[in-house]
Order: sequence, then structure tokens, then C-alpha cells
Amino acid sequence: MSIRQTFAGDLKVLPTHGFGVRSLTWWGVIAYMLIEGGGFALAGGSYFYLMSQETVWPPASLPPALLPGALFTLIILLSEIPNSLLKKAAEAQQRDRVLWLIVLLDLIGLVLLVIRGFEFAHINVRWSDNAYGSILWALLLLHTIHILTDWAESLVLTVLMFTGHGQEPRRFVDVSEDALYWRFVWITWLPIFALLYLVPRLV
Amino acid sequence: MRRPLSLAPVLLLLSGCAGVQSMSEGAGFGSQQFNHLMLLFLVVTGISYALVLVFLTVAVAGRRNEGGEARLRSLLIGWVGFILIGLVLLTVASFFSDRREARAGAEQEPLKVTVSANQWWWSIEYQNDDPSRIVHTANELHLPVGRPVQLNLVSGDVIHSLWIPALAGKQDLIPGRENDLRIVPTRIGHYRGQCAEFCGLQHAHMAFDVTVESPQNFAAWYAAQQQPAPEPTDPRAKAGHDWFMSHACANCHSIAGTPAGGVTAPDLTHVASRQTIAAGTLPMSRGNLRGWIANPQGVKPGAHMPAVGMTADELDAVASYLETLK
Amino acid sequence: MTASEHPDDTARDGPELDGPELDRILSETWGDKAGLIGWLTTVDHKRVGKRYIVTAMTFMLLGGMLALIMRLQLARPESGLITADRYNQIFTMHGSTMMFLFAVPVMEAFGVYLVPLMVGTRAISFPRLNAFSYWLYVFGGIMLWVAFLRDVGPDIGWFAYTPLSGPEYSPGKRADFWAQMITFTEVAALAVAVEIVATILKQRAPGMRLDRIPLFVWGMLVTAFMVIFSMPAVTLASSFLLSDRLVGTQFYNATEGGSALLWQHLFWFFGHPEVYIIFIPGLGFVSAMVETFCRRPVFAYPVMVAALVTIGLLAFGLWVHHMFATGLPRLGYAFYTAASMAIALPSGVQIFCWIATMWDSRPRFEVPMWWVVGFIITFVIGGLTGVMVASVPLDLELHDTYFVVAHFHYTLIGGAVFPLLGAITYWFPKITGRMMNDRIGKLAFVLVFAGFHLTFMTMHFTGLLGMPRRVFTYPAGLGWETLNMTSTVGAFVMASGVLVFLGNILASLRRGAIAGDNPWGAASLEWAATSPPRPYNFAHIPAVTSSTPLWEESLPVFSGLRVKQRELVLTTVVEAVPDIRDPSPTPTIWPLIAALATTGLFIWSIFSPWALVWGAIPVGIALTAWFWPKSPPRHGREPVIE
Amino acid sequence: MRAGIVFLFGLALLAGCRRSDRSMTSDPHAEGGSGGANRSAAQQGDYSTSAYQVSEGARLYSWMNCAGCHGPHGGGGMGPSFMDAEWRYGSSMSDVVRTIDGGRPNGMPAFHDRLTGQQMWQLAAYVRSLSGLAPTDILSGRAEQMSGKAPFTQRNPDKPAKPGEPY
Repeated sequence: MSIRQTFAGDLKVLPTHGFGVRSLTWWGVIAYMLIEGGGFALAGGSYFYLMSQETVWPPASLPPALLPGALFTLIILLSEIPNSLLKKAAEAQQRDRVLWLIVLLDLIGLVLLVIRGFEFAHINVRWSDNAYGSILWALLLLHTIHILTDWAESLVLTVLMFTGHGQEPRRFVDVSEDALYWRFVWITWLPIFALLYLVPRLV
Repeated sequence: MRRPLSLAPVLLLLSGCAGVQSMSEGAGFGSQQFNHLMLLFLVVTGISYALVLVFLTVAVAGRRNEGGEARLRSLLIGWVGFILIGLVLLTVASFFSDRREARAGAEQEPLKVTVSANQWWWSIEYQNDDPSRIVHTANELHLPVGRPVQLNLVSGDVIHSLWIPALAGKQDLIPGRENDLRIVPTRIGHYRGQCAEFCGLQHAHMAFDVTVESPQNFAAWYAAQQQPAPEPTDPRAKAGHDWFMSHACANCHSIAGTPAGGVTAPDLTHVASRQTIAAGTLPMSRGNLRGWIANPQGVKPGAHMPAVGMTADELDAVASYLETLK
Repeated sequence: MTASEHPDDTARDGPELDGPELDRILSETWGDKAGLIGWLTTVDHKRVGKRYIVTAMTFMLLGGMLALIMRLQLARPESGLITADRYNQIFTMHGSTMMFLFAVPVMEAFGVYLVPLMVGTRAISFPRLNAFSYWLYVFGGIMLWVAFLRDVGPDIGWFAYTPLSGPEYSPGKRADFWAQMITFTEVAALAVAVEIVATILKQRAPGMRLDRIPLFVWGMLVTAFMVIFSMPAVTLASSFLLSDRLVGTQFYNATEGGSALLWQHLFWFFGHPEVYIIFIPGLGFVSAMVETFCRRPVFAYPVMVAALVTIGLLAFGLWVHHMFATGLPRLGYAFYTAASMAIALPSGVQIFCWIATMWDSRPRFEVPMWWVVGFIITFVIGGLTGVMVASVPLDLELHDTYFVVAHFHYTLIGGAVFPLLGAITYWFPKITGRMMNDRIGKLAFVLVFAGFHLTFMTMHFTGLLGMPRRVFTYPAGLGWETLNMTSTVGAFVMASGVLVFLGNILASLRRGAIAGDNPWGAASLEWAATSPPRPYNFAHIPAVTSSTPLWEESLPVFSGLRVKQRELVLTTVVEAVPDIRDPSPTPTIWPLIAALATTGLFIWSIFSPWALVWGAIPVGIALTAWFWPKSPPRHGREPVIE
Repeated sequence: MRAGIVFLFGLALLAGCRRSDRSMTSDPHAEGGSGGANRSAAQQGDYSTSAYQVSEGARLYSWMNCAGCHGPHGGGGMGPSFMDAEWRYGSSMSDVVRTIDGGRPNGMPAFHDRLTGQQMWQLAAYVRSLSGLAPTDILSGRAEQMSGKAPFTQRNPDKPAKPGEPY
């Protein structure tokens, strides 16, 4: 006893791509931001919990050297300028502006990864020294994984944009969402920077 | 509190809920609080459950609803009101019961005992201002009736949980933390406690005996526990003493008044006076003592007591020496 | 952008292309290759959903067998049937299998299968990610069980408190396999949660406003968000444990600034929402079945949705009631007592609304409704004992005893498995096209119901008599003997009921009565599709004018989607107005290869930290190949995802 | 599906094999004499490659206060260090058991009657694992005690804090 069907409209005229909340992958990126954001928040919570266990913070070691961390933060904040331009260009589907901006961002990503190497070198504590060292390495490693995965994704997208596939509108949606995810990467860096570099000095 | 009231909850009667390790035994202030609060909870939740069953029976087999949505809505509001009142009542009751238990026997000077849990046995130390009067024992707890006891709980390895259901609630022993548990025993008798947090291979065999006795008996027991081990007179026991001191046993166990001074295993100064051995696993008897010493891995596989190779008569000598350590 | 003239792009469904001709073209577009290749490369949410359900039910049977072995060991005091080490592995595997390999996956599997059908779309939102998540989940389950059969199974309990699960007191790789299994199942569950959120928010049938979404779909949405917010906690905790055990970090080492309670906080922040993740879909099943068999929408729909959301939010605020005995400040406990008690309100309201729906209509008591009534009778007891263990003074006695074992079996089996067995009976016709046998179904219910209560009601008293949890044996003379024997007998009665249910499924697969599209006369969209649904679900995208579309006179549909390429319609979040024609990914082998690479990385990282560096390369390659377009650029053509 | 199972089965077989079995029941008959130093090769393997036996050895190392002379993690002190490859009296399992059992000149006490044979073998397995003579996958990541790292003040006297750093 299947129900009688009546035609009530035609979808033929609808567009085949959309930016922002209209795009399905945007919601996927937002959901993963919630997951990873939740993970960072809990890692931050663990940081404060471990801090409450100690009488002196940092216990028995120097806080991480300020220079690499501050340099990293400065550059990643500045990277938002080309990042916003890239997002606008992608949403305006201006292919040549997108091409050089995305290459610029890949280079910035490379520079940031090098600086991150110096941060690891000057963290002044081993992960196995104490819980302070462990949570510091965990926070820095978690964020580095995010930079690496986003950088690798941008590289793949850059190569794709240079091929013929780069003309399809859906690729511009991908670029815009990749820029959005980069914004998430540096936003989550700010509290981690505070936990790693400022809290041990202020408390 | 008279005994029958604590048995009042009908549900518990089915199991004849008395027992040395039963929560509703009511032999301690905590357990009595548990009985009263559990009774209140059973009443409130019982009423709620009855209401649900009645409503379900009517909905399944009774007359259909004529009052339409409006009647359902008013019933829903009534039901929400009932749940709210019930929850508030239970929350407040449990809060006050918790405070009453925390303040129980606050006016008396509590007996201070440090309990250190290790993988699969309890080290118990009766604190005293005069260090020479500190009593070390293991796997047993003697308490004077009516006097609160402050158990200072520390763990030597993993998380354990000290729990004497007949007296009071449990409290975990967590490495790196010092917890404390306050018990006010109210009735003389023998009870049994057991580790309640999974702690490895022999978690099931990590119990201890609790004896609540009159203050006079407790004082007598306490005095006896302070005496060092008597020198064995019987030749067989003497041979056992010599063998004990010259072999692996003295390395881990300690017996006051003898060169044996190991701290990584239970103190055996008055082992024969205890009701059970191997942390509540076997009742104390000649046969059990021999069986345990000969092959501990057979009784508690994975326990840290190794099988010390000894011939039959060495075993008999050591066992008879231990039996003199009343 | 000029519209493409290519015939593949212009062929659209509609009045002129309908019936068997349309079915042939769409089946070819949405179908899979034949045989094993098709089986390994499919991204059809129905095929992946079915195999998810079958795998999860297999793990339930395995977990159930372990439970029977435990009951045999505990039937008599001081029984020497199995050694302590083996028993510890068995109860840990029973808990871990039931919680991580059966309960969460089977609820998400039903979501994967049913949500796209119930919201009226042709595919789940990220179908390739869906296939990847299944492979990762099954490889994780196999890894744990192979380790268990190799005597390297975890022996630390399903919540693995440190320092017992730490490097010093759990030698060897047992705890590592457990912690890595968490990583497998958690990545899989998060992936499915993301798909379910995106499908429900963006792919609802035109007209399915927020107040016309079926209650089961609301349940899956709340569950998905709970998975998204709770699973990172257990990921963090198990990763910290793995690094403690492998490279010597000090997270849980009390002497070096760490804390054993950090593990408990992180784990239970996930642990309690997890049990609600397991039981909220159960509430969704009950709402769907009650609506159909009472032939009436569930009473007070907005109150039901509010109750679901409230349970979802409250679940994050009461995890410390698992830690009442750890010596945290007493005032903090009072807050958690109140929060734990408060969750009884939304549950109580939902119970009322279901019973009111039954009372306000003439319910037909088919087998699924037997399970619903069984659910109400059993779950309410579980909820009430939950109120008892929410109170600190009671919990200090009841915690870690068989009373708590009885409580969580009442809420999990009563609250989730009973509705699940009802849901299997209810949706079996839709999934397989055949009805399950009525009499065998009722027999199975009676056996499971009787066996369950015989087993677990008894455990309340075993707990009150002081029997602690997780003991591989107990001394005689404490009054526990008859109670434990009763529980063992009950366990075997319940197991026989489950076997009868399984037999009913296997028999009905071939000899069950042919079920039409809507054998129960239900109202939700999945019953508008055929039984079993075609690969493309709906010939034309259905539209919705009320919360019970199939009880209206006619079903409005929208035409105009491409038929030669995979395409579905995206609608706006609140009003579900058609917005975009979105291409849907085609079948591919890459999710399987990516899952194999990820499995290699996870298992290798149990033995060496360098796995994260070198193991990540094959995973990166597989993911790039998965994403990379497989055919030359389509200038000016309609987009596709290969 | 089948390919997945076979792949995983092989992988697990490779890793799991005998690392984790827990032969709790000691073999009393091997006691007596020189602490059971003359065990068969098979029995020796049971101890030196079993994570459980090595962890029991670690427990005995702290209980018998070996750390007093040999340092918290065998780092060396009055007694020789176990971290290096230099073994004055031989590094095979039975050599180490013989050392524990009979003691050695200038300071090593004889544990002949103070430890059972099984304990000596467990201790030997742990001591050898400290110097990397045991398969790495049976070692534990860390112990539940202090990690034995020198506090900051003594850690690197030759590297003074850089100017401008607050500490």
C-alpha cells in the first residue's frame, strides 16, 4: 500500500555549489573543529589540573624560551592577512589571485614549521622529566600535528588548483574551507601559547 | 537502633540480609545511616515505580483516555511536580545524612590508625603519641565499640578501596593522595572488610577481619600486641625460629624482638592471634598455615610470596614456630 | 556559468522520466560493482550500515559468551574453573567489547542506515568517510580479540584505572592493545557522528522543518553531538596512557607531578556521556515504535525533544558521581548528587509521554511493542537505582558492588538492548524485505525478559550482602552462594532467549513473510521507499508537509535531479528549503586502503613512537588518492565526485 | 574482509608471541643448590623475555634495596652501573644469577638463602634489561617512582641561565 506521489516542484534550476553554511563540507570542517577544539580544551584542562597538583610551577625547570614562541605567534597572526585575502579570492573564484596566495601560505606554513622546530628545541624540559614536561610536549605536539595536517592538505590543494581541475567551482569551495580551517589552527594556538609561555612566567 | 527496623525494607528480607559483610548489618553509625536513607529512597522510588506501573497497566489494558490532550497535559504537569518534589526530598535527605555521618562522634578523641594497602594485603598501624606504643599488624582491625576511629588511608602501589560494609561506606586508597575514613562502630561482633576497587590479579583475595569489642577487651588486645614475640621454648619451634631467621622469610617479614625486619610483607609478630591468613583468604589453622607456606602460588596465584624451597620437617618446624606467635 | 548541454548532465528525473525506466538508470548510477570488488568499494550507507550492524551484533554474541563464562566461574564459591588472570582478561574483554565494540557502534550503525532514509535523501553526507569508519572499527575489534586469544588481552577493567593500567603494574602490551582499541573505535565513532550531524542538518527533505523531524532522528542528532564533545576526552586519556607506557611521560605518575585522578576525570568525562550515547538512540527507537503502533504522533513532541536535549546537556555535568569514594571535597559531591538526580526528570517525562501516547490511542501489541513495554518496566527500575547511587552516603556503600552491576545492566540492557531488539524486529522488514516470525519473536522476548530479571534483580541483593565487583571468586559462608547460582541460571535463560532471537532472524531471512513497503502502516519517510530500499532510496526526492508524512493523503515529491550522475539536494538548516544540487561521492577502494594504513600506524605505534612519523606517510598517500579526482577536468560540465 | 583478518592475525602473531605469558607457579624442584643457576636454556628464556618476570624483578630491585648501591635505575653508585655494557662477571642470565646467589668480592652480598631461585631469576632478568640485553617491547615505559633525574640546580652546571631569562 505505497502512498500516491504528486510532483510538487523541480530542483533542476538549483546551483551545484555554495560557500559557507550552504556547503556540506563546511559543516564537516566545523564538526572536526568542534572535535579538535574539545580535545584542546580538555588538554588545557589537564594542564591546569596538573598545575594544581604542584606547589611550584614549572617544577624544577626553566619555562620554554620566549623567542621562538613569540616569533611563531607573530608570524601565524600575520598569516591571517594573506589567509583572509585567499578566502575572499576563493569565494570570488579569482583563480590567479588564489594561486599565488595559496603558494604564499604554503611557504608561510613551511617557515612556521621550522620555527616550531626551534620551539621544541628550547622547551627546556624533557617529556619524561615530570608531568609538567609531559603536558607541555603534548600540547605542542597536538598543535604541531594540526599545522602539519593542514599544511599537507594545502599542498595537495595547491597542486590540484594548478591542474585543470582548478577551474571547477567546488575547488574554490575547498580552498575557502581550507582557509577557514587555518583560521581555526591559529585561533587554537593563542590559548596554547599562553599556557606554554605566559602561565609558567606569571604564576 | 533496634535490629528489626534495619531489616524492615521488605525487599531485603528475601535475602535474609544479615551477614558479616552485609551493608544493612547496622553495626556502625555509617551503616545505620545507610539503612535509614535506603529505606527513604526505597519508599519514594517504590511509589514512583508503582505509579508508572499503574499508568502503564491502564494504558495497555484499561479504558481509553477521554479527556483528550488537556487531561494528558495536566497529568504531565502533576507527574513533573511529583518527580521534582521527590528528587528535592531525596537530595536534601542525602545531604543531611552525609553531614550527620561526617559529624558523628566528633566530640570524642578518635583512635588513629594508618592503613596502607599493597597488592593484595593490608598493613595496619595503630598510631600513638609515644612511638614505642605504636602497634604494627596486618589484615585485621580491632576497634573499641562506640569510639570513633580515624583511618588514614595510603596506598603503596595501585588504587585500592577500604570497605567494611557492616560498619560504614568505603574510601579509596590512592597513591600520591592521603584519604581518611571515619567509622563509629556501634555493635560488638566480628565483621569482614574487602578491597572494593579492582587492584590486579588477587583483588578477590584481599579481605581483612574486623573485630569490634568492648574497650576493656580492646585495651587487653592492644597491650598484647605491643609485646615482642616470645622466645620459643619447644625445640621444634626453636629449630623453626632458626630456619626462619636464616632464610628468605626474614628478608620480607618482620617479627618484633627478632632479627627479622623486612617491611615489604605483613608483620608476623602476632600472626597466630589472627582469625585468617593470606589477607582473609584462609581461616587460621595448622593445616592452612602449612598449605599456605608450602605453596602460596597454589592458594593465591600471582601473590608476591614466593615458594621458599623447604623439606617437610623444615616446613613443620617453621609452622610450629609461627604458631607460638600468639 | 552556462548550463552544460552534455546528455549525462541534462538527463533529469521527473514526470517524463519515471517508473521502471528511471529505476534502471538510477540503479545503474547508484549501484556498486558486482562481487567482492563491489563489496569492498561500496559507499552505500545501507550496505555499510548493514555490515556495521552485523559486526556489532557479532561482538555482542562474543561479549555475551564471555559473560556466560564469568557466570559459570561465579556459580559456586572458590570455583577453580578459570584462573584469576584469565578471569580478569575475560571481564575486561566483556566490558570493553560490550561498551566499545557493540553498544556505541550498533546505535550509530542504525543511525547510518536509517537517518538518510528517514530524512528523505539518497545517501549519507560523507559516504566514503562512512566506509572508512567501518573498516577502522572492524580492524580495531579484530585487533583486540586477536590479542585476547593470544593471551595478551587487557586485564585492567573496561575503565582501566591508573596506576594499575600504568607502565609499572601492567607489564607487557596488554593495556596498550586496550588503549589502542579505544583510538580505533573512537575515530570511527567520531567520523559517523560528523556524518549524521551533516546529514540531519543539511540533507533533510524539503519542508522538513525542525518541528517535523522524527523523534528518532532528533535522538541521533543529540547522540552525534554528544559523541563529538565526549570522545576527545577518552582519546586524550588513552593517548596519555599510551605515551606513559611507551615513552615514559609522567601524566599519571603521582611522584612526578602527575595524578591517578587525572585519568578518572578524563575517562569519566567521556564515560558518562558514553552511556547516554548508548541509551538515547534507544529512546529514539521507542518513540518511533510507539508512534507507529499507536497510529498517533507521540504526545507532547516539543517536550520530548526538550527532554532529549536536556539529557544530552546534563550528561556532561555529572561524571564525578563515579568518583564519590576517591576523597574529593564533600561539597563538590553535593553538586554532582543534585546533577545526577536531576537527570531523572527528563527521563521520567519521556516515560510519561510514551505511556500517555499509548493510553490516548488503541495500541496494536506486535512484537516490537512487547519490547517497548519490557523496556519501560526494566529501564525505570534502572533509573530509580540510579537515583539511589547518586546519593553520596548510599553510593559509598553501593559503589563497586554487585548493586551497581545490577544498576548499569538495568539501564544499559533495559534501556538500550531491549529497544534495540524491538527496533531490529521493527525495521527488519525494511532492511530485508521479509517479516520476522511473530510467535518466535514473542518467545524470544519472554525468555530474554525472564532471564534478565532473574539474573540482575538477584544481583541487587548480592551487592547489598557485600559482594564487590570484579572478583574472580568468593569465599563460602557469606550468603552469596544461592544468589550467585540464581544469577548464573538466569544468565543462561537470557542467553537462550538471545539465541532464539538470532534463530528468528536467520530463519526469517529466507522464509519470512514478504513485507511490502510499509507493513506496519508507519508514518516516517523510510517506509515510502521499497523494502529493501533501492540503491538510490527514493526515485524522486520526497517533500514533507507534516511530522507524519505517510499518514497524509499524498506524498509530494521534487523532480529535477540528475540521473546519470550521483546527486542529491541540500536544504537550509532550519526551514529545509531546497538550496543546492550536490554531487555524491562514487564508490572507491581508497577508504579501505586508508583504513589499512591507519591500522598499521596504530598497531605499530604500540611498539615504537616512530610509527607516528613513518606510519603517517602511507596514510597521507591513501588520503590524497582518496580525494584526488579520478577523471580529467570537466570544463563547463556539472560537477561529480570520483 | 578475509584479507584484513589474515593480515591482522599475522601481525599480532609476530608481536604477541611469548612476551606476555605469566607462569606464576615457580618450579620448587629447581630450588636449592646454587639458587637454581643451572636452569635449562628454555627456562632461562622464560625469564629474560617475559614482561611479567621482568616487572617482578623490578619490584624486587626496589624491595631488596639494590638501588642503595646500584642507583635508582641501575645508574650506578657504590656498586657498578647496569646501564653500560661492561660486565665484570659475565652478562648471561646464569652468570648474573650466580653473582646474586654467591655474591662477589668488594661488596656484593650473597643472597643465597635470602632470595628464592625464582626471585633471583626475576631480578637477573630485570638487571639485564636495564642494560638493553632484553627485547625492548617487554620493558615498561617508566616506573611509578621518582624518575631519578637530577633536579635543575645540579643538572648542567656548565650551562648558566642565559641573560634576560627570569630564572
